This record gives sequence, C-alpha cells and structure tokens, in this order.
Amino acid sequence: MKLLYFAWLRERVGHGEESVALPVGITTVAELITWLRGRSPGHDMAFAHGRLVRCAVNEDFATPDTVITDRDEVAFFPPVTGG
Amino acid sequence: MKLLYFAWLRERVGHGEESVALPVGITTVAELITWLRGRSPGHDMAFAHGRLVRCAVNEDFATPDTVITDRDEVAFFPPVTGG
Amino acid sequence: MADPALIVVQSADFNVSDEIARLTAGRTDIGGIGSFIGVVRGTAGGRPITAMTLEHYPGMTERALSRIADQAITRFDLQGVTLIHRVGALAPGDNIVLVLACAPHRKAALDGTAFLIDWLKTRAPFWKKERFADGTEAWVDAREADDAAARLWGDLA
Amino acid sequence: MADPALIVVQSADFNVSDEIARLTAGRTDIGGIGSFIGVVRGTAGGRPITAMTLEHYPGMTERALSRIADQAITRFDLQGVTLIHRVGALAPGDNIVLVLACAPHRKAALDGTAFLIDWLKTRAPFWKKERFADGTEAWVDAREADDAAARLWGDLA
Repeated sequence: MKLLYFAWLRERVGHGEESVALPVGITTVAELITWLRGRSPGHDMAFAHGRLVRCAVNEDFATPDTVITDRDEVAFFPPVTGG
Repeated sequence: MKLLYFAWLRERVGHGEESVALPVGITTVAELITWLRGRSPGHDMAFAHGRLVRCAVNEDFATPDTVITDRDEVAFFPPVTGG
Repeated sequence: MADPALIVVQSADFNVSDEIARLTAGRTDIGGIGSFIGVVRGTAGGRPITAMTLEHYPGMTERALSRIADQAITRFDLQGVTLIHRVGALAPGDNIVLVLACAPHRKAALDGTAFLIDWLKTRAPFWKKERFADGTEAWVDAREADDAAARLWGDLA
Repeated sequence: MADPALIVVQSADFNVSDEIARLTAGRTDIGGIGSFIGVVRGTAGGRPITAMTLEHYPGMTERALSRIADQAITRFDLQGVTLIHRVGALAPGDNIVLVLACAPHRKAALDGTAFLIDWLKTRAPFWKKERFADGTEAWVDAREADDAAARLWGDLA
C-alpha cells in the first residue's frame, strides 16, 4: 500500500511517501490510522488531532469507514486551504 | 431650457437636442411632456408610449412630478440597456 | 482615502490585464479581484446580428457610474473599483463593459462585482441598437429581469 | 460537446487577458465572462508575511478541479471554464488562482464563478504555508467560513 502525507502531517511523519504492507484484519481508514500511530512517534503526533486529519483513497475524499485494500493509494492531509 | 433626446426618442423627435422657452404655468416633467407633444407629430409620437419614457433633470433620474425651471437640462430616453 | 473608483466611457477596447495591474499596482492588501466582462453576442432573439451601436448620455453617464461605484465601495468595503463602458460601433464578440472590484476577501469582491453590473444595467444611461443580418435595425428592449436583479440589492441611494 | 474546462496547476504566473482570449477565441455566442483572481496578501492575522508556499497533491488536484468544473458547467449551463492554480513559492501581491466562467448571460457567469471558487477552496487539495517577517512559518488554518460558503450551494456530487 502506498501512503502519502501532505502539509503538517508530512512534516510530523518526517516524509511525504512510504510503502507499507497492510496487516491482515485492517480493512478501513480508521483501522489504518490506529495501526499507523504505532509506527513512530512522528506518526503518532501526526494523527494526534484526528479531527483535523482528512483522507483520500485513490485520489477521492474518504471517511473513517471507507474500505481499503493493499493495492490502494491512501493520502492523509489537513483541511485544504487553497484558492 | 435645454432638452435632450436619446435612442428611439431622438429618432422620433428628429433631433437630439433643442432649446425651448418654458411657458409660464408649466412646472413639472408631466406638464412639460404634455406641452411638448403639441410641438410636432414627431414629438407626439415620441411620447405616445409614456410608460416607456424615462426622464432626467440635470443628469439625475426624475419622475413625472419632478419640478423644473427654465434653467434646467431635461433629457428624455427609453429604459436603459447598457452593460 | 483617495477616490478608489476609475470610471471610463470610451470607444476603444480595454485590456483586462492592464486594468487589473492599474487597479492593484503597488498594493499587498488585496486578497481577491472579482471581474465581469460583457460581450456582444452574435444573435438576438435567435436572429443573427452584424453590428451593435452603443449610445449614451455624456455627463450623466459618468455621474451615474460614479454614484453606483461609490455605493458599491461603501456597501461591500471594496478597496477599488474599475468601470469601463464602450460606446459607438461594435461587432459580435467585441467587449462592451468591464467591471472590476477588489477587496481583502473573495465574498466582498464577487458580491461587489455582481452589484455593480446589476445596477449599471438598470441605472446607467446607455442604449443598444442592433443591426440584423437582413439590414434591419432595432433598439434593444430593457429586460424586466434586469430590474428584478437590481431590486434584489434594495434601493440605491 | 468538447470538454469546456481548462484545468492547469503550475508554478508560473498567468495572464488574465491571454486566458480570456483562449477561452473565448472564435466564439460569438458568449454574453458574459465572470472572473475571480485570488492574490497573496501581505499580512496574516495582522502580522506581515514575506512569503507563501503552496503545496498540493498532484493527480488528485487535477481530478478534484475537473470534477468541480464539470459540476459548475452542468449546474449553470456554462459555455466554458478555466481554473489555474499556482503552486510553489509566492510573494505578497502574487496571483494564486484564476477562475473564469463564461455563459450567454451574466447571472450564470457570475454565479458559476462564485460556485467554482467556493468549492475549490473546500475540495481541492492545496495547502498554504506562510513565512512571517520574524522568520517563523505556519500552515494556514482552514476557515470555517469557507466550508459554510461551499455548503450554501448544496452537496457536490
């Protein structure tokens, strides 16, 4: 699975992109976040304010219960501020 | 008094500008229009559809009961269509 | 505060980029610029037109446009306004009018732009005459929809 | 109908007149062009800023902008849309975003323009970081007012 991080999530995680093997039993965005928080203190800090984290699966906005598979591209980022 | 006509009022009157001496007793735009209709068949035709005639006195929009004097510039024109 | 409205009535075309540059030159307090450009369409009531003539009431035009601009600046707290209206002979595809409004945030800039063009269409003394492909000419009728759009903003002082 | 939306994400500046010419070239069915330009302001929360960096999510950005443009074209029956958003390093006074929407009449062009910028601000994956005069940096917080503005248009499909 390809993971992307943007803006302050990228800065807290320490990099903008990583590949992970999705553990068996993790099937939703919410479960993925819980698992990712254990990967490093940076990951834990990035997801500490869950209310401010947005997610896209394969370039479409997703919700905590969106189903994911090992072939998906999952991106995490703050609320957008363009324009 | 200076009178101005625009768009199809100008075409019906036959000219865009004329000077007239305001007769005694004529004190409002409505009275002026009634008097002007007697000046020529063109004037009469120009004011025949009164609902479509707009008026400005000294470059400000006016109404039939706006008071006028011999020193005013009075313009007649159709509803505006700019923009 | 210097007069922040530029009012121009001219037969020549305008360049939108140049006008934006003129409106915003040297400033870093502007967050958004709203704009509307009115263009001569090639048909009227389904009939092809070959030309349009814009007549106006010199003097009153500038006075009416200045008043509309001042109202918009006060109402929407605009940082600047540009109103350019062309007169004379135009062809299909030609620009007719340019409205620019700038403000710290986008809502004021966009609402100001809509207010300016709605009021210009009902209060500024311009008249359009269309020449059709068959050689006939006709003055454009005022649209009741334009009056309704302007009334939505309430009374103009 | 050919795809009437031009979507561009670039670091270079844009020229508004050139983009309008590109959008309207060879057409005589357009009556109005609405536009919005977002600009970097020199202060944030009252503090002077010296630079702004725009980050985005390549791929998803173009996808989100195309979807927003398609929605606007359908909803307001627009004849064409241009969306250009800059990324990278910008300075106060620099252009950030250009929205153009054209239609036979002004209401659709102006409403389409407002819809496009409201939705772009809440659905397109861009993030701004500001550098202050004292050397500190901060990511811009999303504004609740932007979400509220977008919600006024109802749900985006």
